[in-house]
Amino acid sequence: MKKLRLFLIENSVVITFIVLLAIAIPASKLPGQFLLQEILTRLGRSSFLVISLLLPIMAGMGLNFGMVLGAMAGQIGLIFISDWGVIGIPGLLLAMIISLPISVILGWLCGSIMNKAKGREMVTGYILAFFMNGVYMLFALYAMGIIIPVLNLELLLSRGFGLRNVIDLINVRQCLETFIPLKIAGVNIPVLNYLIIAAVGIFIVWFRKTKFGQDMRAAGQDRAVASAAGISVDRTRIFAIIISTVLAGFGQIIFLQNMGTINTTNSHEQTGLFAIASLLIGGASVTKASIPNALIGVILFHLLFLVAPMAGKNLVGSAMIGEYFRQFVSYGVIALALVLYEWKRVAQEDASRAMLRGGVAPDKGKVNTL
Amino acid sequence: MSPRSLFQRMCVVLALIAIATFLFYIGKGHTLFIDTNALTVGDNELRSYASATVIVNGKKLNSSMGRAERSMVVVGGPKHTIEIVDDADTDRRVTKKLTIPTFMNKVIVSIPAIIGDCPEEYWITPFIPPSMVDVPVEKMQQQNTLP
Amino acid sequence: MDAILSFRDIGKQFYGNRVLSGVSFDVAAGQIIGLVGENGAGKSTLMKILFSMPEIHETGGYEGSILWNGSEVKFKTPFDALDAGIGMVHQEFSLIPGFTTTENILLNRESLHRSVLTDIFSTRISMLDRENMALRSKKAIAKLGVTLDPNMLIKEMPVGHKQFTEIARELCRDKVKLIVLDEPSAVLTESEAEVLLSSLRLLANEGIAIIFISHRLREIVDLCDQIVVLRDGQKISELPAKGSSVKTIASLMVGRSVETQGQTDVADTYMNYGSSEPIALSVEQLWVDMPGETVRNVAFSVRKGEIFGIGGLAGQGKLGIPNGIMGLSPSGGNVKLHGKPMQLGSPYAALKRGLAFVSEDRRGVGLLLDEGIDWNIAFSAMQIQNKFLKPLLGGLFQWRSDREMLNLANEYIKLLEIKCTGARQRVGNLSGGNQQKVCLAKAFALRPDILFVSEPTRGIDVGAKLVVLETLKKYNSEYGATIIMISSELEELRSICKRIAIVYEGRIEGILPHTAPLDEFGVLMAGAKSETQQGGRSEN
Amino acid sequence: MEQIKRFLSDFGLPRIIIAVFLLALFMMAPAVGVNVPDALKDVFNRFGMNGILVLALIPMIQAGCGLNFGLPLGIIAGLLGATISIEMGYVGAYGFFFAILTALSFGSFFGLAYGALLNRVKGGEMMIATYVGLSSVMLMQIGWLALPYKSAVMIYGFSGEGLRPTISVDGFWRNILDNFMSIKIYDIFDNMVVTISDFWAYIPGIKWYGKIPGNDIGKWLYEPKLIFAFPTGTILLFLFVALIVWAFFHMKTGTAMTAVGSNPIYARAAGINVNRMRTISVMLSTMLGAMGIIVYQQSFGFIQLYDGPLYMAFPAIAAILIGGARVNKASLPNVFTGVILYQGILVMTPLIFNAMLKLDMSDVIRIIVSQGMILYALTRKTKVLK
Repeated sequence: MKKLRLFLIENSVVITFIVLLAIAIPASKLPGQFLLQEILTRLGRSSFLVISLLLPIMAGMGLNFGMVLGAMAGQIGLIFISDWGVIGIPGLLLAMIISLPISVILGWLCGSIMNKAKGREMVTGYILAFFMNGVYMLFALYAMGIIIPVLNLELLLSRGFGLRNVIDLINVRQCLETFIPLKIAGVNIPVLNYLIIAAVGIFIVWFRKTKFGQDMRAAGQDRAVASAAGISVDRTRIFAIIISTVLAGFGQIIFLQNMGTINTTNSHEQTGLFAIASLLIGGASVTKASIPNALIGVILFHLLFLVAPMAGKNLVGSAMIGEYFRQFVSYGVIALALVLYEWKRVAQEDASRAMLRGGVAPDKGKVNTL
Repeated sequence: MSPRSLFQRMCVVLALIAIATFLFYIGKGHTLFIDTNALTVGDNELRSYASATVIVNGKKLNSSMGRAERSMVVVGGPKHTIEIVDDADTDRRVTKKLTIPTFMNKVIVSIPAIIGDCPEEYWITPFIPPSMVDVPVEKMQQQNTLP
Repeated sequence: MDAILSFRDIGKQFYGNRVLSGVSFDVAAGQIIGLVGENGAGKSTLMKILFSMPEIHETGGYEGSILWNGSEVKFKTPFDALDAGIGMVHQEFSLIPGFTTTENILLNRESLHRSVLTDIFSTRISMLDRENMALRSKKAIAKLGVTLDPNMLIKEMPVGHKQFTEIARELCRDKVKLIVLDEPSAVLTESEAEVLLSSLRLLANEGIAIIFISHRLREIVDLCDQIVVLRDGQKISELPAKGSSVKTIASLMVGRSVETQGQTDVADTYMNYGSSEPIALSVEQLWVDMPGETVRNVAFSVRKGEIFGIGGLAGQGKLGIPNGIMGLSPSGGNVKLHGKPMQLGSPYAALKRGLAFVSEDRRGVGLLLDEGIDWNIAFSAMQIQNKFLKPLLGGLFQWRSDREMLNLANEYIKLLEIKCTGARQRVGNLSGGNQQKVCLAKAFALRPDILFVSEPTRGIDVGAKLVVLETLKKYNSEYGATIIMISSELEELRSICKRIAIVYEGRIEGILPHTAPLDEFGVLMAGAKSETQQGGRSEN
Repeated sequence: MEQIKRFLSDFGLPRIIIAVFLLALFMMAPAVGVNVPDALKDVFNRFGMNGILVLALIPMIQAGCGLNFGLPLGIIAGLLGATISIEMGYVGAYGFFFAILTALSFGSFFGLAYGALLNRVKGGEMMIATYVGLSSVMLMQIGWLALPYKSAVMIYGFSGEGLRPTISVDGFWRNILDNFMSIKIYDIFDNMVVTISDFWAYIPGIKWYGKIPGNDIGKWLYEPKLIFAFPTGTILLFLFVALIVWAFFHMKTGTAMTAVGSNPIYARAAGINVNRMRTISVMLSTMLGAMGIIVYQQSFGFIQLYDGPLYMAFPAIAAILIGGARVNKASLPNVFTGVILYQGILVMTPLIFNAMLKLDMSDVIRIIVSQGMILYALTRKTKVLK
């Protein structure tokens, strides 16, 4: 009984969303096959991004709002291969290789800045994402075509520099999904995407078992103790962010090749929000997250995403209410997770102070005659 | 950093660059314009079949091509096979290997040249687009609204 | 026996303040040295020198030399000392709560599987060799002669096991020859401490030298081979533990000489000081939950106009008393002010009843470092007693009178000789002594009946010390205020208070007149009295 | 002397760069053909418009709750006040002040709840505030659709349900403050004519200020050209609110609040109820935010609903930081200099860049300057008094 209660409490977020979906899915009256197809596709395109958030959480740096930097790097990779006209899977791989050094540099920058703002990594990452967005726009709207030569003039605005608002990724569109065609009961299954996600999952599991992973866990739990033991905490934290940024870059490439187009100036903006909301809906917290959290989160979040407008229409007569509800959930779940985390932290501080009591209060000064 | 690991790291970086170059080479996309217009080589005028089915890398083009037609296909990498079948007599078929220079983006592939057994330099020619028409006005307008 | 570690004439001063001079002693392999002394006697500074902590370099190094295995060493960082084979177990646990015993024992010294990736990236990319780690940690635990579950998480462990994990971590180093233990038994129950002591004996038998720092003199006498007593930065005595009594060591710690200072009055008159005066504050069954300064059961009463002293070693709970009564730490018990019960747990209630407190934590609790002197002095009086406020619109608004605050500040600057550029200077820019004066002025501005002063002279220079003590005396005599002074410095208490209570392990061990001989204070401070009177204590 | 030194060190490099940059822009302006009076008019206008929103940040900073990234919550209260006022059909000054009063009462409720929440998450206020602000905007999107508003000027025409994303306040209280006693300079037949609002123009004796002698204002066929306008009313209200904030911090409660922000432990030891002070500061901040957005709307001319308030906190925060505030200390001069510098940059950069390079880089520059400033403030080491 007690175990059951503990289980319910620990998985309260997931359970809430399952209940919510149990109401919303029938109400939306969307066909099951459509939902299944959509979820399988979205699982294939979004999971990688969500998984990229795991390492910074392990290193005690919270939700990496700076992952947007990686998304920008991924987009830059895609822009270059579109420019050069490299197609298919080689094109995607090349985009990843191009994004790699950019991600490393941005990740290093992000990690160093977060080290300067210990204790408020999240808000710093959040602002940093906005700031880098400005720099990215400088790159996309002004540098492209002036400083950086662009071969394919179709990418440019008619003024001769700056990228168009929308870039068509026709050359690489859905090339992962169609690489290993598999259709079961009329539902396409993106096999290669799943293989890639499995690979990154194995990478994360392996990484946790390395010395680096051990150092990250140590630094995440107690910076002071870890550094007293000779672990270079700052470097470890930067490294966690670099890996997260690189993975986010790859994730964005996988995501966009499925979508088929880049909105040059704002494709990356919602990336962080959706990835973080997904992870939290999957039952993760600011201090603890796992691969199952990520996958369950993607499924639940996107189901809600899909059915909310129709459910809203059928339940309250307005599709917009469903849409707005969905948007509210994205932000609300992050707010909730942050509140719970801070709440717990404050409670823990009190509890650890109480531990120093040495059992005073209960026996009110009775002598310990042991 | 020991010289050994420095060397190894350099190798990793070089390998990455090599892989990137290789990916570029095998992934570089080309737009092929399959062209059945008659072609004059020296004194001969070469002509395509009245109706031909063109198969590029094992994939059939959507419709059969008559004379003086042009259709488009996008391929990646430098090496491709092209197969041309005469619809009137399916035993009349030609299969050739094409090699496209990496930096040639748009290529005209001349079917008559391939059927006519000309030297390879006539098979493919770079596509030079007609001079630019004025850009429509609505494309001039740019809007970037961001928070 | 050859000495593996020798201190030779070690001296150290911080900013001209001498804290150690001419300390020499040897530690031989397999020997257990007990290092005792009051707070500030120089024990921790000595250990910091041994481990070459950054603060030692930053303050100009030390004098004398340290010999390790017969040759002089100067470690650059604490890690060098660790590599040389010296281990340290700190008072606070230095463990990762979410890690297992094994992971903590081998923190940053894990066994690794090497691979190609290791060369390319760094050794940190190697996988952990869990089997080998388990083996190594088991070996280290075995040396201690205790049973620890290698896979238990630290946060789920009893305190004693955490302490053993810490020691095992030091033992796990390949060539550890010497372990320094700083107050290892302070957090342990007596049975746990018993196990710890026998483990340490086991280690010593294996040839590992131990420096054992403790306030529990009974343990020192039981465990150690040799005892080194430090006082005021000097080695007072080095004696074999066998045959020494707790009482001798205690009196060595606080100073043997009984200075009468020309005051030969009979102790009784002080104990009955002002018996005609009413009791101003009476405290019974007080418990206070202050981290590191727990008060368990304290009772005392102070008469009106008295200066009452509370002393004792650090961590025994003397600081908890004022913090509890003033409502800064959770507390309970019966506290009566002028015979009427007082509400505990609310600073507002305490201040409103005419109590005031000069905190030992000047920068943390006592001051607004970012504000001026005037704000710091006047703030409490304004908020509690509505001083320096002008009612506006018939009392609807309470307007702050900056001019009155300035006048007050200037008055105290003159009175207490606060050195500053003006009454609006940021308090954060003042020196420690002047900050302390501001703290006193803040309390005086409240015109309290009863004033708690906690560690008023800690970390300030001699001149300021005198002014502070004189001002306290003057405030006492001019306004007839009751002052309760808490201090680690016995001499200071004896110079100003009539009666002095000594706190040990959260209880008042005894109350003595200021003329009582020093060794009596020493016995109380070391808790030696209660150890000889176990029976009497448990009836409490 | 020490104050000057302290001011200089607090002023910091980024602010000096921004100030010099702005100065350079102004000096370049005539040379590249930018209309300086027009630009100045814009700067003053935006100064009045944004002033109270920036002022709203002071109480929470002073009480140690950090930068109020949750300002959108206050803005929602303001939007409720504005829409309710229009729904009731109140126009003119009455409508405007009704909107403000309604907004203030909503603001105090929201602030109370928001303050109670922030008291439970001490130390992590900023991130929580951000997401409380964002999610309240998102939740309110449903509200704007579902609340039973009826006024025809506000709801969607065809469906008759839900408010429009932008609602014009024309005919209600548009520019009501801007025009109050506003100083305008007209060019009338190449003569500079200074008017102090139409209000003054009708008072006999100073009538000639507003009119060409011998001509009647109503019968002009000639449209006089407005060269410059100074929004006196808006700026007066801003200064008045600033005065109230200044006065508040000179009272007993305000003093206690400052102490809480400076060192909460000191404040507690002095008998202050720290949580109560923090709650009051959050309420004040939210209420000022609610009032600020209404003043903003009367200048701007529109009420922006739905996700309009989403990122409204950033310009205000950037402005106060540019003005020299720290994460835990802010003053009125910080607000004044900050708003002038920040809005000056926003006005001048697009003008100059357009004139010189035919490029509109204002978006990019705005993002880099404002977010860069916030980032700088967050990474600066702040003394942690604990």
